[in-house]
Amino acid sequence: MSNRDEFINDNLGLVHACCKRFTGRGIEYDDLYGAGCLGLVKAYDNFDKSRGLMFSTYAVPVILGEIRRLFRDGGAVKVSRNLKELSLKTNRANSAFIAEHGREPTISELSEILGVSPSDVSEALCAGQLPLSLTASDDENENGAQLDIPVDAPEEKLSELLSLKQVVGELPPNDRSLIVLRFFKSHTQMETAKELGMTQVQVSRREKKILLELREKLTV
Amino acid sequence: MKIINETNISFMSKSNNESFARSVVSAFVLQLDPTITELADIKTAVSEAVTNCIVHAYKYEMGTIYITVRIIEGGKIQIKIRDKGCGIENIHEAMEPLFTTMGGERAGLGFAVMQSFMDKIRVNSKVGKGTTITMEKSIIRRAKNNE
Amino acid sequence: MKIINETNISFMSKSNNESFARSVVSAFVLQLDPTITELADIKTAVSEAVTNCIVHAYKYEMGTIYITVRIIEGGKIQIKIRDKGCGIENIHEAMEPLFTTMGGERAGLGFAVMQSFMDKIRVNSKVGKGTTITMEKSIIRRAKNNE
Amino acid sequence: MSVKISHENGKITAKLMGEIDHHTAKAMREEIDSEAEKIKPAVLYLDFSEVQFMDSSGIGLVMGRFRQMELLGGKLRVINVPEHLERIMALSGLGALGVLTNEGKVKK
Ligand SMILES: Nc1ncnc2c1ncn2[C@@H]1O[C@H](COP(=O)(O)OP(=O)(O)OP(=O)(O)O)[C@@H](O)[C@H]1O
Ligand SMILES: Nc1ncnc2c1ncn2[C@@H]1O[C@H](COP(=O)(O)OP(=O)(O)OP(=O)(O)O)[C@@H](O)[C@H]1O
Ligand SMILES: [Mg+2]
Ligand SMILES: [Mg+2]
Repeated sequence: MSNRDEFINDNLGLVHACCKRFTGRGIEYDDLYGAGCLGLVKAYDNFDKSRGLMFSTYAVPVILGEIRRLFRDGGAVKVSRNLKELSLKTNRANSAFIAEHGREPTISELSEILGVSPSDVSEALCAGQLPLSLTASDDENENGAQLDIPVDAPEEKLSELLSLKQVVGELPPNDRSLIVLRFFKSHTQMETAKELGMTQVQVSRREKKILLELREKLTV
Repeated sequence: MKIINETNISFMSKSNNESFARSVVSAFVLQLDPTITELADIKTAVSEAVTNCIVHAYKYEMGTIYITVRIIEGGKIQIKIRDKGCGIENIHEAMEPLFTTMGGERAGLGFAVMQSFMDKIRVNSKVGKGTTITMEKSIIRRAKNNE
Repeated sequence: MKIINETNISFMSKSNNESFARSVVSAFVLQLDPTITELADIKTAVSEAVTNCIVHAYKYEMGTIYITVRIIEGGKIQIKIRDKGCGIENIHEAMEPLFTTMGGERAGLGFAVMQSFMDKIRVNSKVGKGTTITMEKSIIRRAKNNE
Repeated sequence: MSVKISHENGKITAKLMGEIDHHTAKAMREEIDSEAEKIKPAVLYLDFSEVQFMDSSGIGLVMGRFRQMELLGGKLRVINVPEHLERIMALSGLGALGVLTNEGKVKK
């Protein structure tokens, strides 16, 4: 490593410190960091020791300037980024609310807590949600890929897995009964609950979980 | 059954419209002020139905997918998802969990998920004509917050 | 003019559907990865056109509002907003900034906003038949970000 | 809640929240007007700092309050217009009415 690289490396902490001030404002950390590093390099290259200034005193404003430029350069912030950040915040606010009130907040309650409109909350949730549908997962994080490139499915492994007995058989006994009762014997959630000594709500929750897990197993 | 509000949407059977379909339905359902979980359930069910239109109904061609969302008096949501694709030969069989005509790629859980995540689901289909899935879910009305 | 993607939406002329209309259009436009500013411009223009349908076209009745959104090759968005309401007698006059037939709470700036926030706007209207607003905007394609 | 109203020394501040369109403007208008009629303030401040979106209905709201305050013999001031609303505010020509101020300008 050259002197320059080494020096810059040693001072990356300055960049992190500067970036922290700008998180949660629509630009992702990586990009803040990228701009900050650019600022650090500029600061190094233009630093004039003879003026008797500490490097950090000189560098911080340069780094901050580079980061601020990201915000100034056009509302060039992508909606997709903003939504992803908002979706993280929304999920955090949701958990915090549940912890405090013992129930889930409604979207309008979340919107008040977060200070954004209900439609923004919903858009953020859509942008941040990991889609459960198989094909959807291909395009969600990309900005609208036009072509759906089929995932090269490991056919043999899948067809093995797909043997119904095996997959359902792998479930813990209770889950297995639940699935068999609900879907192979077409019992209602109420009936299933009675037979398994659970409440209908428990059956409903459990069933969703199992279905999602099964799906994951089947689509590895 | 009084309809309070209704929207109709149609779009091309491209897979990048799956997320669009979820967004539209959530945006409309917002007026009932659901929780994240209720919204996620509905989105998941919509996603399954729309994916089925894309990968099964219009397997070999580009087609149009039609969605109607209705808000029914009392806080019920009705969602119809319709295609003019190949149709389903045996609906009962298709709805069996793990049944799929696309082994190797698909799990055969789409209908099971729709059933489990929504209160009600009805399937109408005619081979060569297309399929309509009608799903319903009630949103729990909470003490109206002070708006 | 190659159409890459298209959606059609219709909904009732209720005022709480204004925000729904904005959400739908933005959900569709999202596939072009717009900036916050670009999207806000589009939402504002859509809001103006939809509000006009509700407060002017269907002033005395409940009607249906139709929106078509198209993504055109090259990153252009075309939005058509149509009503079957009363129509506009004098389009030139209606488009003048500050012209309004509903003094009081309305500013008469709807068309001015649409013109200023979109690249292009065309108005078609027939008294007693309805009005169609067609607007276009190009989304600037930036160097693909490293996502 | 779409508007938060507070008053002090015969001045009302109405903090508008969320999105202002034709649908939401109605409730905002009613709340502000009933308070203004009760108090007859010397100044009504419309605080836009928490507004995420507005279309021309927001301008109508301001112009309507401007007239209302003239009737009540008070003044109207629009404060804290965030950057993302500057363009539409500029389009409105509200600047010419002298109601737009730079008081407590915030960046969004
Ligand atoms: N809209 C449709 N048009 C034609 N056939 C359909 C349609 N929807 C479902 N089917 C048929 O029903 C079968 C079962 O559908 P289901 O959604 O349960 O499973 P899948 O789509 O095969 O797999 P998964 O949904 O788990 O990815 C499909 O394999 C297909 O043959
Ligand atoms: N879809 C429509 N159907 C019938 N008349 C319309 C329609 N859109 C606009 N108009 C007429 O054109 C006039 C100008 O419309 P514009 O949107 O510019 O102003 P406005 O709606 O009156 O006020 P603002 O939009 O500022 O609230 C309206 O007052 C109305 O008479
Ligand atoms: Mg499926
Ligand atoms: Mg108007």
